[in-house]
Amino acid sequence: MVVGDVTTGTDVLVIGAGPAGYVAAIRAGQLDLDVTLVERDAYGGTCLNHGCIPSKALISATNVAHEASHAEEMGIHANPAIDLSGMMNWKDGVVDQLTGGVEKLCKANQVNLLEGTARFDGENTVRVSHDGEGQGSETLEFEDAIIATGSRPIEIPGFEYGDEPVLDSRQALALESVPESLVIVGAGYIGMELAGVFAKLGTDVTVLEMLEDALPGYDDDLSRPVRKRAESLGVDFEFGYTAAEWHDIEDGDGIRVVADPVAEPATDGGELETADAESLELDAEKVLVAVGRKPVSDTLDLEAAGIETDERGFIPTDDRARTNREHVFAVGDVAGEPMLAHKGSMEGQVAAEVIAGEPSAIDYQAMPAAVFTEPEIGTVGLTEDEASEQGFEPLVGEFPLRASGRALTMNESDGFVRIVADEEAGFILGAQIVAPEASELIAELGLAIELGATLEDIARTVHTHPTLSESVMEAAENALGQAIHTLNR
Amino acid sequence: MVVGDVTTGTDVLVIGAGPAGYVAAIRAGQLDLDVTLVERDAYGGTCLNHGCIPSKALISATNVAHEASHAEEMGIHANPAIDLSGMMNWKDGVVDQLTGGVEKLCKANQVNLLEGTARFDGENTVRVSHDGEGQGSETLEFEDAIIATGSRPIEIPGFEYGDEPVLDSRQALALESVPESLVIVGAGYIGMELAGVFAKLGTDVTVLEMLEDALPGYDDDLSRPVRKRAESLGVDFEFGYTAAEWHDIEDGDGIRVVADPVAEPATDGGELETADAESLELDAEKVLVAVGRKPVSDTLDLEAAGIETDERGFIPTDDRARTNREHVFAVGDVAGEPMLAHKGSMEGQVAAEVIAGEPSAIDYQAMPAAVFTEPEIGTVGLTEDEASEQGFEPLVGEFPLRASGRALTMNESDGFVRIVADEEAGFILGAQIVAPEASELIAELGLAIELGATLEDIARTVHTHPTLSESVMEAAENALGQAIHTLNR
Amino acid sequence: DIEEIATPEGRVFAPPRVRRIAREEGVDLESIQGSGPGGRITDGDVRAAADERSDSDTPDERSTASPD
Ligand SMILES: Cc1cc2nc3c(=O)[nH]c(=O)nc-3n(C[C@H](O)[C@H](O)[C@H](O)COP(=O)(O)OP(=O)(O)OC[C@H]3O[C@@H](n4cnc5c(N)ncnc54)[C@H](O)[C@@H]3O)c2cc1C
Ligand SMILES: Cc1cc2nc3c(=O)[nH]c(=O)nc-3n(C[C@H](O)[C@H](O)[C@H](O)COP(=O)(O)OP(=O)(O)OC[C@H]3O[C@@H](n4cnc5c(N)ncnc54)[C@H](O)[C@@H]3O)c2cc1C
Repeated sequence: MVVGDVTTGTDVLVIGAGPAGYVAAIRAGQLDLDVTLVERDAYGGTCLNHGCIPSKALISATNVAHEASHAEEMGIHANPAIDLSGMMNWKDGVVDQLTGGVEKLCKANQVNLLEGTARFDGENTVRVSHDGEGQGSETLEFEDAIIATGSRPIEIPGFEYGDEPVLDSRQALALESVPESLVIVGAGYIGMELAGVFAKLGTDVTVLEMLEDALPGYDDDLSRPVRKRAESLGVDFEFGYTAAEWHDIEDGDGIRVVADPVAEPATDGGELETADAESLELDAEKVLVAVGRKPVSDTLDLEAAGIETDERGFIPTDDRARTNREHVFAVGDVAGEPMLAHKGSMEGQVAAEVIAGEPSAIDYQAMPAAVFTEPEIGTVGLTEDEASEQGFEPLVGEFPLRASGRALTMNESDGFVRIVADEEAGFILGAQIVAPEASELIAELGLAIELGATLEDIARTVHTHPTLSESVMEAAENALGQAIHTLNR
Repeated sequence: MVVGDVTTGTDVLVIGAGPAGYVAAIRAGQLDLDVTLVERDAYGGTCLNHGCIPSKALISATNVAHEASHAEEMGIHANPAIDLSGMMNWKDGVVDQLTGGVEKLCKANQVNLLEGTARFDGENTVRVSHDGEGQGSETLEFEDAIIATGSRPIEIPGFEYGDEPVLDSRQALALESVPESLVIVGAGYIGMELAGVFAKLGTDVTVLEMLEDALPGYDDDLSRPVRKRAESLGVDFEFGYTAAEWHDIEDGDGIRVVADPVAEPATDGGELETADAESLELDAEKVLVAVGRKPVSDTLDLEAAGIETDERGFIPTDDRARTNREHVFAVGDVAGEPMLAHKGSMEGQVAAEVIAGEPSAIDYQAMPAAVFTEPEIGTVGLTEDEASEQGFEPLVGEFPLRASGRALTMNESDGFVRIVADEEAGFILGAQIVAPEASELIAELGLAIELGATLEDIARTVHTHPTLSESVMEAAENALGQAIHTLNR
Repeated sequence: DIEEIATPEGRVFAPPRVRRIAREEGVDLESIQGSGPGGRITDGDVRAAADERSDSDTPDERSTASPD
């Protein structure tokens, strides 16, 4: 041990104060465990500071302006001016309020907070180094540790994030002026959410995507309304291209992004054929790279504690959130897909409870997910195809939003609710929603799946009129062949 | 029988094509019954033509304009102009699309449509008279009848609806110009929804209410955020007054509404004391009376079929929606409280199914209700007091919206989610929500109650981040003493 | 085709509280035939399975437990 070093101890050490880590720490505190939460940057992690919250704040704000300026049909004529620095200040205020709240909640639940970067130093110790000159470091002993170090954006060759015109999502969410034009690399949910924000701010947006559609993780009929809406906002899509390089435009402002066509297997099943399309050149003020995230596990000296990672850097865990070492847990993005805040929070709770000796487990039947585009997407559980693959006979019901009274009164009629059930007993297996408020509507179906509810259960539950949630009921009725407001298939 | 009269027959006769009647007719058609639907006015009834739908359309539209003009905090500066006739045209288009849809759905389900006014003429016959000169009438024989004639607004003495400046909600929803000033009599949900619409249109609104609070059917802490928001929109409230009379203002435009203080029992329990406050005089362009609705049962010659009504004119029914006559059913507003569209639709389904010989019954555990004010209110099942009265030991959990990340990103932090459960087993008994989208959020809790879910079931269901629906989960966790984002009581 | 379609392996239909009780009692939900709608497993099903198992596991205890 280094001379002058202080060693302190804690029963439970949590590394990282994102939605996985701070939730684990609070629950541990509630269960009367002696818990220390180490965070090197900001309480709330990626989600509150640079992810979920700032993105949703900007989405809401730009929606308010955009809706008003596109409501002539409803008799409203407006030409809103957006003051980006005002909008960013407001967003920063929202973030501060929530991260301040996290800090307070931790303290109120007797969580010891420690600022610094933790690295394993042995089976039961970490070294926590403090930023800034002369801040030094300390050694902390623990009985159990919960790793919640999250993820960072993936870089692509030639597009290093340090370079000024190349942005990651964090930087894009904190711009000081509206770029005139923006190339977004990646049409995943982060890329699509931000494409909407910037298009509504007035930026000329082009989205480059390697695969053949926007939101490639989702079925065609879910992503189509989102892509179409983005197109109607003026977003251009270039599918089947990868970003190869960028350079400053000679004799001009801005940059030129060069994109190469993706080599595809020949459709005749023959050998790989380099697509004969030519490279694209896209001029823009900035380029945002949003091609995915990878776990933060390489900076932890995991070997010192004997903790294993998989080939992608994720820390494998069992259904108690345990790593290969009995006394070390991993939760959140660092513990694997889906990299979603609520998945991390749930795992954090389980880890804390397991350490406290409770009979908790990661035993969810279905993990919801949402995309906060226009319209929103909400999904939970199995798609029809997945249900078939798992050996169910799927029974599917749908309800189109254009038949929903509530949707029409919102002047929003794109989208649908789809419910997938098992034919035999009618158990709800999954749901896919594209609709305004899909992120909220999916909650009822998540509960239905967890409870083992059937189509009949949903169909016979009275739903308030006029609401979008009636569409959930109608989709269940449609599966049963007795929908009122749509023809039954 | 009158000479020249035609007698036709139908197995099932449905009178009235509102959400109770048309749903009954469609379900009857789906069950292969020979069904005839008689409507004297417009398909969709009050709800689609003059109630739920037009009110929600105007609420959405005025919200779009109002939000944009009050978003300086979010960096948005707008001064929208509202063209009322454009807004009304759009709203009429929404109504037409939905009522046209109802007609199509009826036809697609083999429902015979008949325009006219029905009156009972015997145990198994009605006479249907057709409007317009020389249209005559016909007799229709039925085996089973479903009465779904709905309700009409209550008039108060001195404020007859025919008089030009005195409006009922139907007329208020179809105004051709924005009144400069409006007195609304009644602070129930219709009065409060329309107070918001007109305040956002720029009308100077005063609400007169006999009782001591807005939305007197709801607990104080539910109605308070709604009243406060209305006040911040400039709505004035006069509680404890009844509208006594109105007259034209001499030498001026508009009318003067005179309101008398309500006589109250003396607080010492002594005899009735006329409140010593003086009468109020309120000058306005128009006055909207929204003091409640009463059943349309007096124009049906119910005696001819031996059908009874109660003292308020409602037709009492059993849990199969049956009246005192075995072969006659009553559904919707005419069959009693709560006078809500979804309650009527559910009863309509049950009536049709019972006639078809199915084992259906009105057996809901809880009836949801929503108020589409700002913020919205959504309720289902029991309040804490009601649960106590019914002999439960209530366990209550709450989550304040100001602790919701999603609410803050919407710049909407007024309100809360409250869940009432039974202490012993944790079964969900009821929920009260004041929040944006409360009308949608209540759906999950309705399903929870119908399925006999517990607090633990909701708390352990993963909810998407960041959503308002997380507040439902947090309220359940709060009841269990383990909320993460709020202190546990 | 004649084969009965069984619920695919590993998937049980039981609410979270029932799954927790099963863990506490050490009962394997896949071994239980649910008595709820559609075969949904209820609290009672799990407790019954737990009782049955402890009954057969500890016959002596059972005889001493009924004093007569
Ligand atoms: C733009 C964007 C939008 C998103 N939107 C959504 C959304 O709407 N919904 C959703 O569910 N998810 C969303 N996500 C994903 C979500 O942010 C993550 O899933 C979530 O933050 C993961 O939580 P976590 O606690 O595992 O990690 P993180 O939130 O990444 O937190 C990890 C924390 O650990 C700290 N840390 C790392 N290493 C150390 C160390 N050695 N010592 C001390 N501290 C350390 C980091 O500083 C960080 O604060 C979004 C992400 C982005 C980028
Ligand atoms: C402004 C306003 C807003 C509202 N908002 C909501 C809301 O958001 N949510 C909600 O749940 N409820 C709302 N309501 C209440 C809702 O409109 C009623 O509960 C619902 O319409 C009742 O349906 P019903 O089918 O019983 O009757 P109605 O909708 O009233 O339909 C009855 C039909 O019967 C016809 N009829 C009557 N007598 C005869 C006869 N003798 N022969 C032939 N036809 C006849 C009428 O013309 C009418 O079309 C609102 C009401 C108003 C006024």
